[in-house]
Amino acid sequence: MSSHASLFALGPALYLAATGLLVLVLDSVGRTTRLPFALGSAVFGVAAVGAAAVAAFTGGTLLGLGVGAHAFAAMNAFLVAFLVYLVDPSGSNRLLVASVAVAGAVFSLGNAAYYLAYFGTTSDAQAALLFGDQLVVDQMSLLFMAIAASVTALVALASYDYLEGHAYQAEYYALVLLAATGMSLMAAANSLATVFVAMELASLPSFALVAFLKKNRGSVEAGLKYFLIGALSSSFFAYGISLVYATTGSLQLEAVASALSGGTEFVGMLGIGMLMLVGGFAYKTASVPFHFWAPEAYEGAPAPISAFISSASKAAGFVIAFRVFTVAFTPAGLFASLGIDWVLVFQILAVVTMTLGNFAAATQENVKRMLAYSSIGHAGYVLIGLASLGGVASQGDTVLGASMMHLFVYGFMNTGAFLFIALVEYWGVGRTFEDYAGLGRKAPVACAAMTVFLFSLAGLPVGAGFLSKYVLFFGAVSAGFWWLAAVGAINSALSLYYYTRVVKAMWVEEPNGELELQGRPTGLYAAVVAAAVVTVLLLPGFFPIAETAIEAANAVLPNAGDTTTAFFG
Amino acid sequence: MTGTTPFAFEFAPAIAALPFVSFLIALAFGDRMPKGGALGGILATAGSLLLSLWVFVTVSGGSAYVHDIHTWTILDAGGALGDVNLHFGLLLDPLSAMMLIIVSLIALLVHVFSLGYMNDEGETGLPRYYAGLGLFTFSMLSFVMADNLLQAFMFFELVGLCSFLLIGFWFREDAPPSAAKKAFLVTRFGDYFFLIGVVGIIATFGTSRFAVVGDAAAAAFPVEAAKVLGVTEGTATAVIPGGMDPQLWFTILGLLVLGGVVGKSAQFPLHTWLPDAMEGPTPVSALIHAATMVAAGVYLVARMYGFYLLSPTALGIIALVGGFTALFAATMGVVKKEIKQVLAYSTISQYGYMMLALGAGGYVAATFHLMTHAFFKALLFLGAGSVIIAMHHNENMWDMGGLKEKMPVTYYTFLSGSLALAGIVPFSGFWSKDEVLYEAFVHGLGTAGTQGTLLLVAYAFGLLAVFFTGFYTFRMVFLTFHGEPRSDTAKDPHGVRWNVKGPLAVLGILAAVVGLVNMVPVKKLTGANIDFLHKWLKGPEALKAQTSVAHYTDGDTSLLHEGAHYVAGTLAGGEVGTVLISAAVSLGLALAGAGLAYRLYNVPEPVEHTDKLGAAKDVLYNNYYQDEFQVFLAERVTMPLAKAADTFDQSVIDGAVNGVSSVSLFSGRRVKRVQTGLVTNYALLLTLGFLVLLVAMAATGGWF
Amino acid sequence: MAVPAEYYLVLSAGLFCIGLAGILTRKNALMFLMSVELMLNAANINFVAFSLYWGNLTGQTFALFTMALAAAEVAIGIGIILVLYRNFGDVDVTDAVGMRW
Amino acid sequence: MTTRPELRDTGGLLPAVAAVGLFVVMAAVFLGAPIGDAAGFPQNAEVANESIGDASVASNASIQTTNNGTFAQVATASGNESTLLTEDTGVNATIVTAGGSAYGVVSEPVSVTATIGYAMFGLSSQLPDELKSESFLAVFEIIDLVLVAALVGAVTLARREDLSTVVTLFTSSEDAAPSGAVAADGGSEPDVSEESTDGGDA
Repeated sequence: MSSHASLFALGPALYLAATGLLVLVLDSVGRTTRLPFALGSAVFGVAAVGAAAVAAFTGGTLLGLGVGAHAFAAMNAFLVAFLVYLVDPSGSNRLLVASVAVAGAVFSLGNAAYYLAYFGTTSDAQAALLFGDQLVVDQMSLLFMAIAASVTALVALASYDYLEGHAYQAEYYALVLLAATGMSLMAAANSLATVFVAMELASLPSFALVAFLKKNRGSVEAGLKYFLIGALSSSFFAYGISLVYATTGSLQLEAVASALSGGTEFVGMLGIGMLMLVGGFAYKTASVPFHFWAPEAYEGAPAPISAFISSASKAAGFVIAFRVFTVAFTPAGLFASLGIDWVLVFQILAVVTMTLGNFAAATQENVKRMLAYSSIGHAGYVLIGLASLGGVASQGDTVLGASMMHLFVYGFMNTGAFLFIALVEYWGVGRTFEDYAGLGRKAPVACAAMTVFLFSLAGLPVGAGFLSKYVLFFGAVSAGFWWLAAVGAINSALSLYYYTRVVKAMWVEEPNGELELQGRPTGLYAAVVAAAVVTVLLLPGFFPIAETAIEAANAVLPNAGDTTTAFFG
Repeated sequence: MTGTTPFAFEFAPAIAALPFVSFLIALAFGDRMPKGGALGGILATAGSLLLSLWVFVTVSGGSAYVHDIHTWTILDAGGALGDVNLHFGLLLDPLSAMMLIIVSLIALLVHVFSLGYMNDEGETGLPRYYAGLGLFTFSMLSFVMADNLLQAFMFFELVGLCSFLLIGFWFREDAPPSAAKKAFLVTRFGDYFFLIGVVGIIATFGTSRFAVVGDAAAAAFPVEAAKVLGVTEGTATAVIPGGMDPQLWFTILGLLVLGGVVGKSAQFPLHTWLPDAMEGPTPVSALIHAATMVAAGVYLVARMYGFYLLSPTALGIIALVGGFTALFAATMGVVKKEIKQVLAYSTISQYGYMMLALGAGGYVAATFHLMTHAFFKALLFLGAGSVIIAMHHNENMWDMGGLKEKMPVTYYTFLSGSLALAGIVPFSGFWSKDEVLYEAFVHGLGTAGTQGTLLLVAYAFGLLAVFFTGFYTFRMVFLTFHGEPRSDTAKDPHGVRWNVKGPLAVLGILAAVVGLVNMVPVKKLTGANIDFLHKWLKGPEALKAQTSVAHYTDGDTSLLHEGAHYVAGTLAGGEVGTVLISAAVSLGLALAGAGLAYRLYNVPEPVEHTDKLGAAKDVLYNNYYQDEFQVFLAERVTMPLAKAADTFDQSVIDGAVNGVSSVSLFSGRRVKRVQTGLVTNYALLLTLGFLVLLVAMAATGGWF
Repeated sequence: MAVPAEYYLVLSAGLFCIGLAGILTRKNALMFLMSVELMLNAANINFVAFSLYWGNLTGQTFALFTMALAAAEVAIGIGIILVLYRNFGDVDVTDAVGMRW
Repeated sequence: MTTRPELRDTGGLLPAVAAVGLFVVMAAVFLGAPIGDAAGFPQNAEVANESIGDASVASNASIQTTNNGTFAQVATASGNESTLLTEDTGVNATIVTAGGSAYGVVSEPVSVTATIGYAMFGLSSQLPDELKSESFLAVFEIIDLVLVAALVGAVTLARREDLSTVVTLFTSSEDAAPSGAVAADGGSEPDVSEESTDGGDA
């Protein structure tokens, strides 16, 4: 990959997509009576692909490629529609489908790890630019692909038990995997066009997944709100892209940067456009003021899906924000002098987001909703990465890298926490702090894991959350934004209060009434314990992550000095 | 490191691992095993001893070994402080090889002795006991092998924890748990300083290694410090805070670490835990006092001696504290009634000597005394244990008497230990104590100014303590073994078995002869090269390049002069004369003390002559009211301060905190009301939020 | 004579804000969907207009994709509106207020 | 079915303020922007450009078409010199002079539609120099997946199940009282017995 950019570099995303489709196909070919239909539609789809390819390579003037392209997409969709139609809602092959999904995610993770190792060990490794520079695979892409894949693997593992007795299993996993594909592609997007469509690919399946419990009013309401705010935000985002295009005539990020390198006359247009882009990112990362969907969506969604969208989707939202603002709208100082001080915007958003998230979380009675608000608070912490870019330039890589580290760790600890909620929902324990009382005696392993997650989220040194938060605040201070770190630290202190409430309820308080836990869901347990083990192990094993993240940040930041930074004073 | 690693070093981790395994086994299966896990412990420590001997032999072949087991890099390359690497490593050089043998040998003997003291006496909770012993041995052995200060600190703490567990072994009684807590807290008080010192050293040098690995690939802090001060050549990277004078800063760091040493090695004023620690089982006392916990402090100073040598002030303080402690504790030992109490104060006093030696530039002397003391003090404690078994756990010497005939093995071995402790030629204690005093004396004479005076004062303390040592030692011997039995149990003592006599015999012989390894006075007089320990600790030339051992062993050449500015002086008779005078004075004082004891107590019906001391006796008997003073400090000074702070905390701080949290929760309740549940409102708020941002940006950025 | 580009911009801004107003005031979920379509198409106007302005086809091509995305979004939207109807007996977005604060 | 346009929220003025306010801000910015004339799309794209000599020969040159292709023919004293411009026939070819030389130039009309097709499939080699576009093949493939996902999601959501299958484990909306409290995670309000299947409906 050092010199030849190949499609294989996208492996992590391709594995996810292929697995998603495979899950659908597997689910239908299992039924012999419908096999001919499935095969027929597969042949039909392949023929459509072939026709489109022929059209593409023969110059295409005869066929009119605009039409051909649509035909191609439509045929493919038609194929899947057939498959979907053939699927029996009762979904018999649960284990197969779930295993394939987990395996696909693990393959994707392995692939990402392989390329990350390649980047880490090859001194002259170059980023792979694909599809006419529309996609880029570099360390930052791979790091976030790894986050998406690991969260997906945990979620798919946990869903096996959670979905017991549900219809549409194959569709569920296919949607999860396609959304994960979208997140991986977001990590690789190098053009506003790919950013937008990849974001939609991540969003649309998520809408359906949040509303997956079709006969549960909470789930449906959550899906509706998520969808409506999502559609509104993506309109803002699309309009923002159109304004950036209006200003620069390009969508590709480097091209945008070079068009803006000498400043622009269309400051206002660009400003509105960039602010709308910020809106789109804020929606995806659940940051103020586009966060309103988050508490409801996280609360109402099936708990594994809450884990999925609060960890992986949030990380994906951040990676495009990082990419767009460090590659296209850079250096920050130029834009500040133009009158579009986006660093200031992120500073405001960071402070407001973390404060609102933590303050609202502190007063919740429902544990899942508390986690939802805390997730908003964490988005605020991560925003510090962008909010500190205007300061000491040589410190930019530390603080941006710290944001990535935090997202990486967050991918495990937050996923784990929501999966614990999934476990509790599986047992049918209630949702409030009181309902959790005495849980520690009934399920010590799971509760110990949950304790690790919560304390790590709060930033106590039982998990890697301590180190990532520490590096983040340290980076903010050394970049010259001590007040951002101070606000973050105050909020962390507040967060300890509400996280501790859960721990206290689980271990200290007496259960009110009988507490009987039915069953030992292996998949859920495995996922929760795995997430806890990784969270703890990342504490001693933090250095490779930190190194990768800082190198990744260095690669996208033009001004970062050669000096990698001491982040332990 | 050059060449291949000697085979023995590959097994070195097992020296510590074996007792750890025995700890695990005793913990898990102890109650199902014969002897409550003792056999596992005996086997493990015997294994450790064999491996230690192997390492010893290998080291004497001219190799040393610094090995990283695990490295954890914290600072990125190019960081402001350079690399900070935290290690887990091994350092096997003459000093640690010697100490390994001492620790594992005494641990083995203590395990064997425990069969007689614990098993035969039908104690319960034996698995817990042997697990504690195993963990204790493991911690100490790991501490000895640590190649850096942080690792040493960790095991130092673990040693403290083990002492807590073992001193409080009989936790159902009143005194032991309280003694255990006291030992834990008092030593922990010192360890706070130690911890700060460790952090300071890492922050300053970026490493806390004791020894250089290979070709200076990884720096060692004593070496770096010497470079910073220009004592040795080379460029060093060290971060001195606030442009402070490096010498001053290194002194501060050294004194901070010394805090831990003073606590663990029971030096004034943190010695008060040690006499109370006698509440633990007697074999544990032997282990704590001879080879593990108390020795750890002195060992630590010796381990990083190259660093202390750079700071005359720190050395002076060490010497003075040591000398004072030696005298101070010896005077208290004079009036005690319980046999173990006497031994406890003698321990404090003897460690004072070691500190005195270290402070006076006598690295070898201190190490030598550490070694001889380990043997004779273990012997004395085990002997006392034997007596206590015989006396049905009555420790009061005034109830004993005449045990000489009833238990000859105990008597003669105990006598050997006592002669060593009192410093009577040719028993081991004489040689080492004499060298300690000699070092203090000559450096006091030769060194000019305050430094020299300080050393002479410390020497005077030490010399005076020799007299008291001789007195209390033989007072103990005479009261216990001579004269007529003064109680019924003393007339018909309980017998002891081989498992008690065996260790006593081994140690009795060692206490008598081990001093012969380093007969410096004889060397000085006759010119015979019999200072084996000197040669051993100095190590071969090849080894100096590998480790920083050179810094310690070249004591009488470069560093002692350049760093500590110590110069050896002599009396009128030249070196030989000085040696003779020094030895004669200390031996004379010891004999005088012993003689006085003989006169007063080697009579059929001894009486408490100490009563004649009047008020002074009360002072001594009450340990100079040290405990009372500390309690006074705690109750009258610390408590009111704490209460005031508490009031402040409750009202002002808590008020503020509670206020903040109330405000947080209140505003949290407000904030969350924004989330109305109505999606149309969300869209509206979203748009308004966006609009506000937009207008603000447009207004400040001039977009129109 | 070509229409000046700023007219297109104002037109698209108008369309965007009309869509936005629809979202803010309508309670019917289907109306909500249509309003979102308006907003997306406002973006398309910009794309197409500035494609001509810059003399490259990037904008035009991307506008096609935006339409495809809008279709996909509507498909999901309709699905969610269907389950909304089955659960709440209405397609009024203001009915679903079970979770708040 | 609600069709009325009014908002349940009584503060009816704010949405208008928001929407109109946004429009005002945007319009103000847009109208103030110094946007010049559009570059526009080119009518023709140059496909061949051959030098045929000094500018002086231009007056003697002409375009000739034979079965073998299109030529620029220069009549000189020694006869006609022909330069092959393109092997196609029936193209739009002219003689132009520039910088002291004469050229035979062949151009053909640019098809915007066809170019969109090239752009969609990332066939950048086919794109005329005059009308560039970024490659959209990646976007195309992603949209493909988006459509798949949208279909799967929409069908999953929209499909009605037979109530006798396993989905009876769900809390059925037909059974639930319309005003009943919402159990967000499938959990229940303690007093509503029908909704007592809890978390994950397992």
